[in-house]
Amino acid sequence: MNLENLYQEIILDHYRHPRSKGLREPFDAEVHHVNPTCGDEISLRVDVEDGLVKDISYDATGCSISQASASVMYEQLVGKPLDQGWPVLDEFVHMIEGRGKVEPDEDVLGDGIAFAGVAAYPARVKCALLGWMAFKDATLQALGKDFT
Amino acid sequence: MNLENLYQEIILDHYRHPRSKGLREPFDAEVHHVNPTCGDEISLRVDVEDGLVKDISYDATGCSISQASASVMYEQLVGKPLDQGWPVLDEFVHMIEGRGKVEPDEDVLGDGIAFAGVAAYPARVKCALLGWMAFKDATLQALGKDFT
Amino acid sequence: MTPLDVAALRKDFPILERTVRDDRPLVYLDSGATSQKPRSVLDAERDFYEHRSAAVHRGAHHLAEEATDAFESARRTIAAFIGGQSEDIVFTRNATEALNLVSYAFTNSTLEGGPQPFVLGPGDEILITEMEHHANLVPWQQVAQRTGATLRWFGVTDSGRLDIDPSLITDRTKVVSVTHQSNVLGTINPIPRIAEMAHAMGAVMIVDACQSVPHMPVDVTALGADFVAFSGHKMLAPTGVGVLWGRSDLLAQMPPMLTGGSMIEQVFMDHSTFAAPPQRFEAGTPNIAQAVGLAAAVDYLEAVGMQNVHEHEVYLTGLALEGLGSLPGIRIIGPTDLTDRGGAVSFVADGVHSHDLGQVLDDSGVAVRVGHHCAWPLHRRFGVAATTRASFYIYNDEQDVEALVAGTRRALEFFG
Amino acid sequence: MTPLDVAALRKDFPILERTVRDDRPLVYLDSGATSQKPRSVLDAERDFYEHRSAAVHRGAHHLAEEATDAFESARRTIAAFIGGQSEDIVFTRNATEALNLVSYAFTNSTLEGGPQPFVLGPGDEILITEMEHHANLVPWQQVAQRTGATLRWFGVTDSGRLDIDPSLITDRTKVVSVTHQSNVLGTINPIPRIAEMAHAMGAVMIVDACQSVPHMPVDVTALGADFVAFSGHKMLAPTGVGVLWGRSDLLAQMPPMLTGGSMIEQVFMDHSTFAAPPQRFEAGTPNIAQAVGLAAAVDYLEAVGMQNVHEHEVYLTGLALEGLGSLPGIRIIGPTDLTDRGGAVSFVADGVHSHDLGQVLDDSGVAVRVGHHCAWPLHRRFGVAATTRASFYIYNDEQDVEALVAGTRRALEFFG
Ligand SMILES: Cc1ncc(COP(=O)(O)O)c(C=O)c1O
Ligand SMILES: Cc1ncc(COP(=O)(O)O)c(C=O)c1O
Repeated sequence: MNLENLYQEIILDHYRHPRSKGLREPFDAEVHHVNPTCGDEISLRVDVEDGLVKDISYDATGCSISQASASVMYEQLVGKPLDQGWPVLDEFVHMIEGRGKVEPDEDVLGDGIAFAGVAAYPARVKCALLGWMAFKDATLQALGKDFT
Repeated sequence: MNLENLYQEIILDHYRHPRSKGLREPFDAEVHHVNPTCGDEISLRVDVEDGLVKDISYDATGCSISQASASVMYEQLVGKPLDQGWPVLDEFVHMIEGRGKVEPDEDVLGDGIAFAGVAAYPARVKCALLGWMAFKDATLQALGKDFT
Repeated sequence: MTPLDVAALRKDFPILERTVRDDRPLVYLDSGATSQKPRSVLDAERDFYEHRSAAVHRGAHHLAEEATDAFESARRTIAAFIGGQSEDIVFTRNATEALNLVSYAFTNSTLEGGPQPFVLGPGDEILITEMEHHANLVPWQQVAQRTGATLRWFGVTDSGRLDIDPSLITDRTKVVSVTHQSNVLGTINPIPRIAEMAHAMGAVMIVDACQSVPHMPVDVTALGADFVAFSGHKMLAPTGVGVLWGRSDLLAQMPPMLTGGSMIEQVFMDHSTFAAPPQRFEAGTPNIAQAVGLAAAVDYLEAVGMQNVHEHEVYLTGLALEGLGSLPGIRIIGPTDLTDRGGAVSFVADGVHSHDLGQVLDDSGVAVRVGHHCAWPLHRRFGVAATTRASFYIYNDEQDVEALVAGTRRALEFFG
Repeated sequence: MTPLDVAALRKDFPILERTVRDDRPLVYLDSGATSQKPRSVLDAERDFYEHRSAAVHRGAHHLAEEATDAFESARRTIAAFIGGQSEDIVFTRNATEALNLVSYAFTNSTLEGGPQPFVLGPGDEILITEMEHHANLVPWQQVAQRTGATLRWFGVTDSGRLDIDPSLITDRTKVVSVTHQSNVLGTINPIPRIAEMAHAMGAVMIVDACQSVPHMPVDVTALGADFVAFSGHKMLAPTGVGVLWGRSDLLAQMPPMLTGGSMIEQVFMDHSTFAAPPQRFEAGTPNIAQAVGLAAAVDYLEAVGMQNVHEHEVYLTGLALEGLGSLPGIRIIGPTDLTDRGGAVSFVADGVHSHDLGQVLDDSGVAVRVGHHCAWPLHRRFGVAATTRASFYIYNDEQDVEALVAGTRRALEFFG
């Protein structure tokens, strides 16, 4: 494992050019998540209609991994029906928490696969998941359910 | 150091036949002391007049060392002027807390010297001192002073 | 007669090679106070310091990752040992702190008006027993004093069994806290039954498992407990580590006792929010190496087998009750049968104070404990100021019991 | 330039022989979080377990005597190290617990209407600073919330110095609690001066000495403090032990935080009385082996010489400030001069988040800490979410500083 493996070009690109960053209207739910170890923060809104993720808008400060991961998430989930989105999220979490022992499914993850290297660095797991967990929380709220 | 050294005949004798045990009147101050590790207790009264220890009466439950030590104390201190009593007490404490490294003064201690062996057993120090500390406390109270 | 190969186990404990007093072999019968440590536990702690010592959770470097892994894997090992989830394991200094952590949840919640399961007030009752260790008694006196709740207790029968008076558990009862095994009497209490009664009334059930987790198989779910506390040093582990296990939903609501770093979510100058359990209850740099040592102790005990540990101790207890019982003037404080009974044997001798008895035993190389064993009210119940207690563990054998009996005989003769 | 023979000292620390990541030598610059342990400390702990492990204070047998001796002699060693009396030394798990112990004295005394020096109420003020570690901030938020007192604080100047506003210390000020050395900025605060102001108003003066006792000569009397807290693991000692030193007359009046065994005088079912300090504050079986390890660490540090430790760190700090300062886009958070400054160097880099910077350093074998270092409000004060912190100790040398500077340059290039 070396630095280039962790910081793939895709990640650096999303970090430097986060896609569609900024909070937008309309939205059904807004959440604010924090990584207590490093203070990274994200505010995130979702606009869900008839099981479709119409928009995810976010404003975040943090490291390259957390910023890029939110941006990739945006690309992977917006415009998808939720029942296609959840499996992507599950697979992403599974890969990130897999300590490098999980073979990730590129078909499901798309650009998300670029974060495979993070799994080898437990201290960065929360960075990679910050945006995704915020999305999960906000969407469940939008659907009137509890985040667990 | 062996058992016979610790439990000298004098100690066993005082333990089996404590001198003048029982609480008596008149008295100037009464105290109750406890050894929190083993629950040994002593109630002790002093009758002091013009700097003279007229009586020490006590009621105690506890091990041979604590019982015998109270009884020996009674013999060593009753009837003495306080300015002769304090040095005996000081010497006794000095010996008991001396971890076996102090050469005790038999002239000052009298039968108290029998407790020299206790100094080698730190866990018994409080037993040997229980009665003497109660005496000190009660006498200082009788004189209107604080016990420290 | 015993399922253990004690001679083999003894080789793992370096301290058993030493002699005491005038070159007498050490007969260690004070494991109820603290246990000795096998080499594998000492090695695990040292290995941690020599290879992966760093601050946990907060560091992003390689060493910090490995330290965090070691610490969190210790948590998983300990959770599995008692049938719990690792998120429900809180590391404390000792069982005393674990019990205080729960008791402060009641005081602090009452002060702050919530959360509900921890709020007490006048009219509410806290139920304990007369056989509690001070660690499961004094904290509840403090809670009662600070919240206005009333402290009640089950008594103890002459034979040393818990006198369970069901009428003491009512809808006023909000907390029931009972020792699983008495550190003085050896009595094992019927926790599942008491827990059922407590839960039927909506009370929180707390178990002081200080003397059970080290000595027999314990499953927190089977116990029916809401909280379980125990100490590492009594189960082959280092000093300086204890455990509070709690039911997830209660832990989730429970306020912290200690506050500071690593237990927070966000901190501002004038207010803070707190992390989820177990972090919420582990303020500051934890006792990392000690937790690692405790996990090694658990591994060791699991290899021995907890049922074997229990049977071994019951076997030695039988021998001790028999041997001591054959001496004149010895009175056992606690059950004299082996049903629901662990390996603590406390006794008094006619005419010989326990401090003197212990001294003669010590002179024979036998280490026992004398005094009230932090259970003063229980001693008062039996009308004695102090007892002599022998307590057994996996490294004790028949000869140790013989030494105990012989030393006690010597004391009776010496003071007779 | 440094008074220490670092090469010789390094041989005492087994962990420094290991490599990290792809076989890179370990450059450990995270001693501000926790220090590494020399062999003599590990040996002292192990020797305790292998030769004199027993419960302290309560046992009457030979082993218990030796264990008690080891524990109490550790207390004396530590007391002498900071110029205190051994009766005034309380062993805790860590500095966080030590600070909570004092803060609970205020909450509990207020609840119980005494003793006076610890009673707070609306109108009373607690004064801290904006550079406090969460351990010396969150507990005071809790006290304020529970007693109705108001929390106030000194700010921090742009150069990272304490902004002492004398008008904040008034006759309403009942508690002043300040860090001796900032774990982020490296700033050493003028405690004697603040203590004098506090005492002039009758306030209790508490010092968080977590980052000073390990790194420079500290004398509690010269500080003018009433309470001083620090952690063993930051000063070469095991995890799981901290210290609270308190002024005798205050300790004598102070109520306990934790209750249970060994801290009592007498116990009845419905009430108890408590022992004198320090026992009153050490409920349950203490962290005995860890205290013994801490004493060995103190012996080691005294042999090195605390003034030498300080000068060595100032020397390395100078090199680091110079080296990092020579890189483009690096901003030091904290004083850039060496006056009243210890060896913690925190910085931010333009365009590189500290988590990423730390990752590159880690990849180079350099272990630093990234984040808010449990001083979140302080980071907000400087308008940053996180910093990268290098912190030095006796085993660090010039090459370590060079590795830090080279690694930082690599990060700037990587993300540039
Ligand atoms: C200034 C300061 N105070 C308090 C603490 C807390 O110490 P501990 O985590 O050992 O309780 C630390 C270290 O983290 C510190 O640097
Ligand atoms: C039944 C029981 N509860 C609680 C404790 C307290 O344990 P510790 O001193 O490790 O906190 C003990 C041991 O002393 C015990 O035997």
